[in-house]
Amino acid sequence: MPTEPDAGGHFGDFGGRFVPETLIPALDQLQQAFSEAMADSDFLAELDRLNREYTGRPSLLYHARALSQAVGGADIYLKREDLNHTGAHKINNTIGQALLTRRMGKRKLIAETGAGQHGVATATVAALFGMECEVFMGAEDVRRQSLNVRRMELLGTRVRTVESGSRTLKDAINEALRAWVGSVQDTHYVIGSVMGPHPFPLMVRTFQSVIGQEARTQVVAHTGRLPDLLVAAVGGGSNAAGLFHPFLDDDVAMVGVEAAGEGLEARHAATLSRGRPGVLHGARSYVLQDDEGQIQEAHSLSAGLDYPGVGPEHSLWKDSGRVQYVSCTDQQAVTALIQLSRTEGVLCALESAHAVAEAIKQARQLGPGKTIVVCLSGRGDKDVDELNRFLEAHPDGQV
Amino acid sequence: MPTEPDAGGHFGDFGGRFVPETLIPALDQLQQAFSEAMADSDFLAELDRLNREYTGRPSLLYHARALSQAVGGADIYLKREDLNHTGAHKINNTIGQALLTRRMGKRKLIAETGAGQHGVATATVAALFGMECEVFMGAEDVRRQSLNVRRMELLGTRVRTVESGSRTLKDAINEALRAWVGSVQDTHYVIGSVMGPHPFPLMVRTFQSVIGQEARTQVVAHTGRLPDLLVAAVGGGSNAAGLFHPFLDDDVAMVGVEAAGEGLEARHAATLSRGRPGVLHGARSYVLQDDEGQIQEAHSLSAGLDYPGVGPEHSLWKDSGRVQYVSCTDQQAVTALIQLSRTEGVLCALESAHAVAEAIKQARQLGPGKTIVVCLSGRGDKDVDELNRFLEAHPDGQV
Amino acid sequence: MAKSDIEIAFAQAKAAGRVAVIPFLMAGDPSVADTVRLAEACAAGGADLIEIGWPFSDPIADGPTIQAASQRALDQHIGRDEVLETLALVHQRTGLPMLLLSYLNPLLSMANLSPLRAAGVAGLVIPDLALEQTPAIRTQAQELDLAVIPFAAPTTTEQRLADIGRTADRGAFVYCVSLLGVTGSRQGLPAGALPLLQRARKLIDVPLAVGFGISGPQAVAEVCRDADGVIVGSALIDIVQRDGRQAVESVQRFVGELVQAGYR
Amino acid sequence: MAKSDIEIAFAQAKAAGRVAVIPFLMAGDPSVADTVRLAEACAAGGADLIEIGWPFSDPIADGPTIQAASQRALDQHIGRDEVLETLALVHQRTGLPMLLLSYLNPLLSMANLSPLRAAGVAGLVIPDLALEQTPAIRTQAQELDLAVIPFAAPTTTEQRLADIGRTADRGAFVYCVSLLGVTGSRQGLPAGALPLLQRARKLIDVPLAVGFGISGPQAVAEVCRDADGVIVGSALIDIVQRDGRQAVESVQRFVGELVQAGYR
Ligand SMILES: Cc1ncc(COP(=O)(O)O)c(C=O)c1O
Ligand SMILES: Cc1ncc(COP(=O)(O)O)c(C=O)c1O
Repeated sequence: MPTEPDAGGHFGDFGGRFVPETLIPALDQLQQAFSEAMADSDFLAELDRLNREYTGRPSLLYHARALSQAVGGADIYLKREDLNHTGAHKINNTIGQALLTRRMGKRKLIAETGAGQHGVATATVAALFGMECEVFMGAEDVRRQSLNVRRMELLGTRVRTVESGSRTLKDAINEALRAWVGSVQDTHYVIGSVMGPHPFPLMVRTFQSVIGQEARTQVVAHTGRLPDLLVAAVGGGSNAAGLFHPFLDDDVAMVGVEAAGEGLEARHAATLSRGRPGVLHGARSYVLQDDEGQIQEAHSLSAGLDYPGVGPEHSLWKDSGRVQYVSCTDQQAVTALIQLSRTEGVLCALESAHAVAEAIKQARQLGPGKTIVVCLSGRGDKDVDELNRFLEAHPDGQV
Repeated sequence: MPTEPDAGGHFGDFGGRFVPETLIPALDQLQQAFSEAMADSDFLAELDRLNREYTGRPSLLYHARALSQAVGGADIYLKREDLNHTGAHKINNTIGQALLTRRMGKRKLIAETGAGQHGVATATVAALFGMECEVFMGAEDVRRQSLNVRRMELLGTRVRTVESGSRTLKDAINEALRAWVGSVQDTHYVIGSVMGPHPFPLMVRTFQSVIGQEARTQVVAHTGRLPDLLVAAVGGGSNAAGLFHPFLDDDVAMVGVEAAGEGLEARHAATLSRGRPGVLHGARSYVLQDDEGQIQEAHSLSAGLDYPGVGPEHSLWKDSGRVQYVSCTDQQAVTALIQLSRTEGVLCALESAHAVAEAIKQARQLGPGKTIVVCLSGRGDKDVDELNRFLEAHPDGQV
Repeated sequence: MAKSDIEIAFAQAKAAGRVAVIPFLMAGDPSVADTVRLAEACAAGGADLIEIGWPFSDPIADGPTIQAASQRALDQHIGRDEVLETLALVHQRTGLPMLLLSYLNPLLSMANLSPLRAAGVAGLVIPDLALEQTPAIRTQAQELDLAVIPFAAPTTTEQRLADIGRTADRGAFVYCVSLLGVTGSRQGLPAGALPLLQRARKLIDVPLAVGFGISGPQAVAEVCRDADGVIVGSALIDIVQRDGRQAVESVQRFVGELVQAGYR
Repeated sequence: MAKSDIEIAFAQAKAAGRVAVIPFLMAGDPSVADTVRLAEACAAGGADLIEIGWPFSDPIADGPTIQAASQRALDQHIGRDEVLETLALVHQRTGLPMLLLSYLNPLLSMANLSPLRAAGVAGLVIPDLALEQTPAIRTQAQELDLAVIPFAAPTTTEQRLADIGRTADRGAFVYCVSLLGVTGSRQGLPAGALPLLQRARKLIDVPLAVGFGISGPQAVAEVCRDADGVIVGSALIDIVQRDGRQAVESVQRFVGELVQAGYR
């Protein structure tokens, strides 16, 4: 299995560029800026400086002793992306893209957002770099992540509520793409995950790989060896790709966790488990769709996983068997979130809770002496209202 | 001016122990446990380990270039306590006190909270250490900091809404003290600032001094010398004391910023500026009170500064002239919060915004070439609803 | 090689001294019968070709008007069968060379494209299929003699325009996007139209049709000397929405005006 | 040295073979006149001493009953002058040795304490003044012959009990807190009362009065062999709140029952 895409951005059969012609030149420009930047030691130094001095990297690798003990199995380590400035892994990517935007001489940013974390991360770098910024967000997500909406506004960003379709992430991306088509000459579209047309999947994964690179060094420092298993939640797939990629050539098992929502037989967002290849949002990848190629609405309590697509590299990893993809229901995620919160005092994002749930399961199966690294992709502050509503509607779910 | 209190916990004329007899033995026990712990290298190593591996210390010292430039004066450095796990400086103290609680063989924690940050920090260590926890919070603060209420609950803590008096921090402390009197044999009261009866002011300042110790090393690494000025917001005074104390013997100016609320002639919380010495919550210190010694209600938009008392050490520092105390209105704090947010992409707590406002003012006065270190005591997620309400009520305040 | 229906239609308009008029309708908005009736009105108005849209859940190149049309059709459960039925009927009733506008994914979901050819489709307009992408669909289309219509946009470089000219199906045309943006009626002729057409003319031999934002006769008149065809979608759908039961006549009249405006 | 009023009152009760009964009322709850009337009822019921509270904004040692009483008085604008007026009237009308319960801060806000002495106060009960703290107030009180009543609690160690015994004013008593907790009426005699009294007896020479949570005659009967006095506050205030206009009689009857129950 190749670990890098071809020149056209194909990861095996997946990826590519399926966008209106208007955008192709901007993608060419971006691709060129990106590959030049990656060969430019000044750019890399500046990226590294911002990661350290602004985001607060390296993020901790935390040995969750109490949780591991409560589970009674493998040692669970949490890669604490929740401690980053703005509270999630999303900023790793937006800093990189903001630097590229400046390099390309553009002054405006647009972005889509689901959970609002990518929107906040984009609004943040827009403020830091003195750029204008507009973020598209589905009306449903505006409702359930109102905290992040206000954060973006305080950062000086205009939040555009998207009322079309399922009024979630998918529709926000549609709207952002439409806006980009209309503004492409002075505007960069900061895509928030390893999705979209080439070079986005490669570029976002590259900026997010700092997660896996750090984790690799840290876990060896903690345990003297590589971990047995990596676990990460998969929405678009950026935190997972960032954690997994640096370990691809190693003898390390990897599990990506999709949102099973209300269950795989009901409403869910388990694209890799239940979708089939198709074209959505600029790339060929697994997609939740009906027999006739209409995109289906996804469902997850967690806004950041509520997406019927997935990054093309994950599709390759799935088909090649390199990564195993499983899913976790809303209820299981909430239970794991509360268990982590009560044992470790760490309130994680609902998205991340999907990974925690799977890690707990795997820790039991792997047993003592094994090591699991979980990407704790974000903090849970943004989710307390939504959790509240869920726990009120599912009183049995309270631990 | 002495930099340590006498054996009775007196900072000059201030401090001491003014509590019901029932609590005295618990304070003796605490004092002993604390002084033994401070001489125990295992304890100190464990504290340091948790600070690093759990909280994520050292917190960054961030050079706010864009803000400094926008202001056109001295260089402003932000001590980023907002990046700590749980999002404020409060956890520095609760980790220390939780370790002491375990050392004393107690299994339950109670705490008061205003902004909810200390409550969350206490709930967090309670979860981490496997202790029961109950947090008292004024009904007014429950309303304006509902996010933190839910966070505490998700961490397994019981939040007790206090309906008496001004229904803010002062009354939460009253109620926590009452609860402690009734449970003192198995329960530790985790006071959240440098206030209360001896040894709390000394102990909390000691645990918070990590802020100033780190800042000292960091600012020298950045600039090659000590800073010209330190600025911190003062509610109870713990983040300020933590920043200031390690610099007391140096030629470094210090400004503590109290909340002027709606203005010093209207409703405010400027205890040192407008209060006079008295006894409140177990110590002698400056207190906002009427001529007959009735405690007055404080007012600040920022729940964490909304307190008519202040730590006794600050009273000493004020009277001795070592630290200058000024105040900042709600409006000025909001303006500074938005300015910081829009220039640096950093959304700070309303409490911290008071310090930022003063730093901006001082930076202009000091001029280029000078260095200011501001304690960014917490992040602003908790405040967005309150800010929203304020900005709606004061549309002119929008920057 | 015999001339394609598309080529013939462009050639005839040219011979008549005017731009070819290509109305766009969304299949099944709000019913199959309505679309067929409206297509007949277009033909009666003098349209040269007709373009039918396949309703799609995520039409990223479309503005509010066509998004809404797509959504109305989906709400009426217009699926593949209904689209094919619409195409067949439109082709039968109008006899016009027919283009199918579809996003890629519904096409990828078909086992093969022959039902399209059978329904009378002459060319495929796929807004999210970029030049570089050559999925199996291009080969299939070629085998079925279905033209795949390439796009050119104001941002397209000379280099790419040349590539487009080189690869464009001989029997087809190039879809020139008049503006930076999505579909939807605009005031006046979008400023990007003429410069693009003039650049494209130098590098591309096949006919050039201009679309996106063409609002009515005025815009057609302004563009008719530089374009070989005009595609009018949102403006037409806006009229249908506005006039309800009277739409058939309005559409016929409107298309007639477009045709009149298109004489050079 | 002459015996103090307080000493005499305890001695007289002891001579009568019973515990001294010390009712507590909040000054100005809900008016000065009411407090005076209720104090007279206490005296008529046979109280040996009387304790009057200074309403305070932040009564950290008090439970809901006395908090509410304090708040009611503050809501009626009972300030220092009204407190002094209440004290003076209670003293005049009842002739009982009188204690003032006040948190420290209102006392610190007085230029000096002589108005208290002038109003007839014999002793000060300051719940937030710990043994170790010797602010100027202790000296002043001594000069004015005002006893400062020390507290002992169930958590107080033998060492501290000894210290308390050593430093207690000769003319005063020690206030023994019957439980871990704040003021407020409890069911039955709080479990901490007897063990504390028995420990304190060994180390302290002055009379021991027990307070906090003493609910009525039953509790008084249980504690009367170990204590020299009982302080009853919340239970009395609860009765006043319950009985409204009839409270004067109820209070007199209740205090009478306490006195009766206190015979050993
Ligand atoms: C905290 C967090 N984790 C995970 C995700 C999912 O995105 P991805 O799969 O790209 O990491 C999001 C998206 O918003 C998020 O906010
Ligand atoms: C973020 C933050 N800063 C400052 C304060 C004020 O407390 P202190 O003065 O003890 O630092 C609080 C109190 O809640 C707080 O949450």
